[in-house]
Amino acid sequence: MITCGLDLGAGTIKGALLEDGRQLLATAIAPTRGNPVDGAHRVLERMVEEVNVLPDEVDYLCTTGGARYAFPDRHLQVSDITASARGAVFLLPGTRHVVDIGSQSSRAMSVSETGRVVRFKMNEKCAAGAGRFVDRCAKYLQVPLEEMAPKALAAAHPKMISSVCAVLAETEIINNVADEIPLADILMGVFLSLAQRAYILMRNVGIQPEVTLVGGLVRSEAMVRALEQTAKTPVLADPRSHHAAAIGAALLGHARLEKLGGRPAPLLTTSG
Amino acid sequence: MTLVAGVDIGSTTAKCALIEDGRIVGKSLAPVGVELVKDAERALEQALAEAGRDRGEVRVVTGTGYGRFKVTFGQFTVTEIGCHAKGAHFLFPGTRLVLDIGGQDTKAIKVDPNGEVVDFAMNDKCAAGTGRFLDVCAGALGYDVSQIGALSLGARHPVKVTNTCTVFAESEVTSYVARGKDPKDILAGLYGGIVSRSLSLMQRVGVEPEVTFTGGVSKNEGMVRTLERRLALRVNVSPLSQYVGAVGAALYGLERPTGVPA
Amino acid sequence: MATRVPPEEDPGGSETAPSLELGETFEELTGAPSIEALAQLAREVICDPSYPTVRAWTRRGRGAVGCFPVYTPQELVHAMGLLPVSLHGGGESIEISHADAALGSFLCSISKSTLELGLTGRLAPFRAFVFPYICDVSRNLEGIFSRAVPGAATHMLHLPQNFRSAGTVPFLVAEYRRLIAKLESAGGERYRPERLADSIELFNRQRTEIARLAAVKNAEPGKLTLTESYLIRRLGGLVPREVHLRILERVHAELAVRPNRPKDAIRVLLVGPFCEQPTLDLIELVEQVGCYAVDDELLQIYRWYDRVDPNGDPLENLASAYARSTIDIGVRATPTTKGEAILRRVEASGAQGVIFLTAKFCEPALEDVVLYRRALDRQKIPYLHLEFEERSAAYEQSRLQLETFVESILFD
Amino acid sequence: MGDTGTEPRFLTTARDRQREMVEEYYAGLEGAGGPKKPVAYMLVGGNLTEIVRSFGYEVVFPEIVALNCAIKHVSLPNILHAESQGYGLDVCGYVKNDLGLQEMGGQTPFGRIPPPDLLVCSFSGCYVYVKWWEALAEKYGCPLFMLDVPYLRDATPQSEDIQYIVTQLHELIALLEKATGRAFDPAELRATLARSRRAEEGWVNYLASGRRRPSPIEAYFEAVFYMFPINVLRGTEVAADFYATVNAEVDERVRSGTYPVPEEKFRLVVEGVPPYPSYRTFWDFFRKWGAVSVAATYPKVGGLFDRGFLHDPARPFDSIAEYSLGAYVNQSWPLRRTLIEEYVRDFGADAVLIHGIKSCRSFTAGQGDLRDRLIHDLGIPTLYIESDHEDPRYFAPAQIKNRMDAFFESLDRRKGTTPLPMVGG
Ligand SMILES: Nc1ncnc2c1ncn2[C@@H]1O[C@H](COP(=O)(O)OP(=O)(O)O)[C@@H](O)[C@H]1O
Ligand SMILES: Nc1ncnc2c1ncn2[C@@H]1O[C@H](COP(=O)(O)OP(=O)(O)O)[C@@H](O)[C@H]1O
Ligand code: SF4
Ligand code: SF4
Ligand code: SF4
Repeated sequence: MITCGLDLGAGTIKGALLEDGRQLLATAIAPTRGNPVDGAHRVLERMVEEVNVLPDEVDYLCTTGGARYAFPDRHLQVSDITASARGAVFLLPGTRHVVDIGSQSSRAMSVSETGRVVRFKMNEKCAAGAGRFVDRCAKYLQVPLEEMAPKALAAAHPKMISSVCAVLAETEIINNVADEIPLADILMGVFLSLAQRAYILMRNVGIQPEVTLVGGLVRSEAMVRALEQTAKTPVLADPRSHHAAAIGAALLGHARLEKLGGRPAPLLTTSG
Repeated sequence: MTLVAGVDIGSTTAKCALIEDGRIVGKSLAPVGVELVKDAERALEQALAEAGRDRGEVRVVTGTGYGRFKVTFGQFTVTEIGCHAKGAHFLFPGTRLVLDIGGQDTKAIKVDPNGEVVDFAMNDKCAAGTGRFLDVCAGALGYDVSQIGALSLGARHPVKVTNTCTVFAESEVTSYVARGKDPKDILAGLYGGIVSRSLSLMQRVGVEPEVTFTGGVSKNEGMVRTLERRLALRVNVSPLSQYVGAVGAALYGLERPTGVPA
Repeated sequence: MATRVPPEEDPGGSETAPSLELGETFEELTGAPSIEALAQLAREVICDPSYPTVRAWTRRGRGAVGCFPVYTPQELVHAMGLLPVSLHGGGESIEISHADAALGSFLCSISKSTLELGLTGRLAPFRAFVFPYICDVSRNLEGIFSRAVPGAATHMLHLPQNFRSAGTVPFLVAEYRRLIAKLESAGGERYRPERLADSIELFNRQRTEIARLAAVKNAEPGKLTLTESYLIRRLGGLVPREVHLRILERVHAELAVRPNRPKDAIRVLLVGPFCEQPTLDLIELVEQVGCYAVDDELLQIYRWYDRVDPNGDPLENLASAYARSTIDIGVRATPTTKGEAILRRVEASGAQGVIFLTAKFCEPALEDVVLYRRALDRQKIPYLHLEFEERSAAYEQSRLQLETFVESILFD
Repeated sequence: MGDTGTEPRFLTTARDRQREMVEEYYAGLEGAGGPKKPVAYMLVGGNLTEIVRSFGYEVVFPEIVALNCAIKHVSLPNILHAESQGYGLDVCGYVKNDLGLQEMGGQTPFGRIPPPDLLVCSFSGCYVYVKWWEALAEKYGCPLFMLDVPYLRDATPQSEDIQYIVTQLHELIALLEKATGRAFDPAELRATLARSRRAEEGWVNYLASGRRRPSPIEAYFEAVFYMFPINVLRGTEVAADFYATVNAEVDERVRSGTYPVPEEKFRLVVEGVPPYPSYRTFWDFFRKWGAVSVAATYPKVGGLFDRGFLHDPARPFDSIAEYSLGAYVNQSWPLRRTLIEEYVRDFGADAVLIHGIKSCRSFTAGQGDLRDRLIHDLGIPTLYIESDHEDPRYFAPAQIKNRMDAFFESLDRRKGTTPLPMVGG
């Protein structure tokens, strides 16, 4: 049985194909830009091409992410909190606490050994402390995203940023540059400031080992280190955990399919 | 004949105005960069160049704006609140309420008939409802902020932009675009939201005509119309509205005995 | 006071809905052909910030009194020939642009939008306002109202928090007498004990009927949606009680024959919205994502005591009913402990989990949640805490959290 | 942040004495608790320290511990701990500081705060009190006495209100007698109240000197330090003597011409709880402009003694009731408004400064309306600044300074006095 999970996020669309709920066949990612549904179709196409199956050999499709209802040809949709918890435990089975930082969201959740969400806390009204902040900082400082982490890790005296407003932090960063604070210190400050925000959420749900970071920020080793430093606990990250929610959705899809005796329910073609 | 200069180092732009005999004789505007002290210098130099005057002729330089302490060559600093009041009064003597929307904040200032500040209110540190908010949303629509002013004027079914957070609003705008909404209607929705937030600040100091709208955002025609509609009042907007702070600062310099040590 | 800019009903710019007109006998409501039709009408009434029911009542010169939640003795208002009306803020339809300035930013929406209604002249149909001391906000609001709505009488009713003292009931009787004096000066008829006794009987009946509604919702949650039950209850604070009783009787008659269509949903207890009410969208969302609200704190006003003794001195009965009330909501000092209280309620309602639905900035509710959470954690009872406000943009976020909560119970 | 270079001037002997008293107080709490030296927790507003102390209790005021923590910059860890327990951002900082501290064992820089044997909730002015004490009762399982104080809506208290409180006071005494096995001694209470009265009169005299021009006292920043004895040690000889020391020094100041700011330019009435975590910074913003507070409402949270709510040994219970009723935040908004207006008039103030507390609705809800009244109805320049009394994260120095500068700038111009200073940043 092949199940697909599609995570229609605000920044990127992620997809995962799973065989029998056990083996990860493929993952793919594309920027959201505009219409998430188009992006999701592209991600799906890429994955089926990669593993050489026909689109209708995908037995079950489950969406997640902010635009989960927008994708019409789905069997099921689940919340991205539920999904990324499942995905995290699938990738790193010892996980009991998941930190998920995406482009506009940051969440912390405590999870059971099966990946069930026990408790969670998320940012609601303000995107301060989410990935968007990193993107903007990268832009002001003219450092490509991929190069931020290696540079940041060289910091000797990281400079924290007081306003993690994704938009207003610019001024503070400009000031720091003007004050001739080394780039590495500013960069690490960005991640540490983000970690501090995340830490508040983490404490609120209660931190228990092992802690796993998922979402776009796993791509940055500096973020992992910053979280470890702030939360004073080891933080796991798997290179695939950017796709945790997509993987989780595929897993939940598989579980559902099994419950239905292998025969999927009709596609939900409604959106919204 | 005294030549005075006001330098306004804002969050987004550096402005300078030169005043002589009650006339604005030179001005400059440039984005602020990393080195504010240099930006301030440059603002003054450019204004001088425009006016064809010499640095030595300037009697008093007054700094204002959030980076006013970086106008290190100036003699005074005055807060942008005082300067917007003074500048607005200079341009429109009947001004009783100034609404200034700049790159990072919004202020409502009540002024007396002499242009003195009676009361003011400003927002907290959040990009919601500021110029930056419009910059970001304009970007999401695929425009530059200088293009979106006239664009909204024909809106017929304004959408409701529910998010106030700039980041969330940006995706909301993107999703409206994806759903094929008319940019006119999206903009009208954005303006409506900003104006009602500004209105709450204005109520705080009391709305009384004449109202003068200053700061970079006042260059946006759509914002001006929306504000006028909500206030049911004509609103003063000068072509020099982005310079009002700098003009006010220069005027403050005039009121001082010359040669006051910095 | 500073000049005020007139309100704009819909900042989006679309045309504003015309105000609803109702007849003086409210037969539109009592004669609604079905629960669905009634709910639809109730929705219109509630979403209309011009208080259509109050306008209908005052059309012939009768007076109405705005009562802030939750412990205003509306019986007393009723007994003086005035229409007691529950004030629940402005809902989603009004824009806050004046109240912020008077109140400050860190306050619940009900206080802001109620004041906004006052500041923009939309509370003109009321002769008086009663603010019970349920929290610092409602208490302060009275003093602000007295300046904001200078034409009407305002009264701050001190509610005792010491339930053990010999002085409590006599004091509360004296408090009620102060309120009576205020209402008399605001055009209420002279206080007569026998009229109060009648009003108490009437309100007792209303409470009984509402308790029956709650019992249906608990036993057969598929029979009546949370939104329907809420809308019906909410009407009770807006129309004359006699009218509401008639409405409730019809509802019960229909419920007796209405089929129960159970769905795969989890049973939850809704805690926290005892004062400010969530938006209709949010209330709807709770059940839409797969919950049955088998007990809730929405509009507690009807259940702040089971029954008031109609015999004997009615003022004293009213006061002692307050003093011995046992519902543990956030604005009444708890006789036992918060932890025990929540566990008892979970058990009584047969809920599988608890949803804390608290108004943003409502400190009494927020502080309770911590103590409640601890007790639930000990018993491993799942819960979710959601904060809400009027005119909120966080609908999608609320949905996400509610779905996650349901999924965490349903998927294993 | 630039400073003017002038240190705030304190009454030195009095200030030293005040420090000693605080140290002695915390030292006295060491090892307290249990039947030998039982501990009662109480709230500042309308407190019953005289009665409770007379039964041998050590009294802890968590509000005062909280403000001490904030001023010493150690409140944030406590607050964060409370937040990790689920207390939201909007919950009163005092509550979070206290509950966080309690959870972490009660250690403060001034000593360990012992757990309570008895909780006395003087519900005078703030509903958060009720919630706070509920949480403590749940944690410690000790008895909670709720002293319900009706909200003061008329300038003179009503007899029913007094009667209700007096009934409760007798009930409290019965509880204390039972808990301690001691008998209540009315004569001793009268003697204690006489000492309270002496301290209160001294305090009132101190506050009244703000009427002088220039003012020899700082009625907000300085007075806050001298609140400690009037709220915590009332009824002791020490407290009564303290105000004699303070007033002698005030007289000395007048004689020698030493004032809190060297050149008094602006006289302010201040309303609201101070931003304790940034107390000095905040004060600096004022001093830089030659602004001095001549009257303030906050130092009256314990009791509005300057408005006649004094303890009277001849009418012990009635006067305790009146005192509790009259605590500042227990007064209705119309009364609070009047009080501030009268302060402005009686103390010859130029302006009003309102400091709003983001996490305190009791004080803050309505301050905007007050501002509106002062500015628009009465033409009194008024500045509204918002931060927090406990949470340093809410204090945005640059923004606050900007507002202050703009305000004083305009005041200065309207007064037409001296040229604009180069305000350093
Ligand atoms: N190499 C990288 N270094 C640092 N951050 C990165 C990197 N790649 C992606 N990100 C961050 O990840 C975010 C996107 O996260 P993602 O989980 O895909 O978001 P969403 O699910 O909201 O669409 C970006 O905003 C960016 O900040
Ligand atoms: N031509 C224009 N049309 C519309 N808006 C403009 C234009 N130019 C600038 N703005 C707006 O003005 C803002 C900058 O305002 P300004 O008063 O210069 O800010 P500050 O004083 O904070 O630097 C920009 O963020 C932008 O949104
Ligand atoms: S502070 Fe920044 S990120 Fe937060 S709500 Fe405001 S604009 Fe959004
Ligand atoms: S919602 Fe909460 S804070 Fe607001 S008035 Fe009601 S009880 Fe008070
Ligand atoms: S008055 Fe304000 S600061 Fe004091 S306890 Fe109440 S809420 Fe907290």
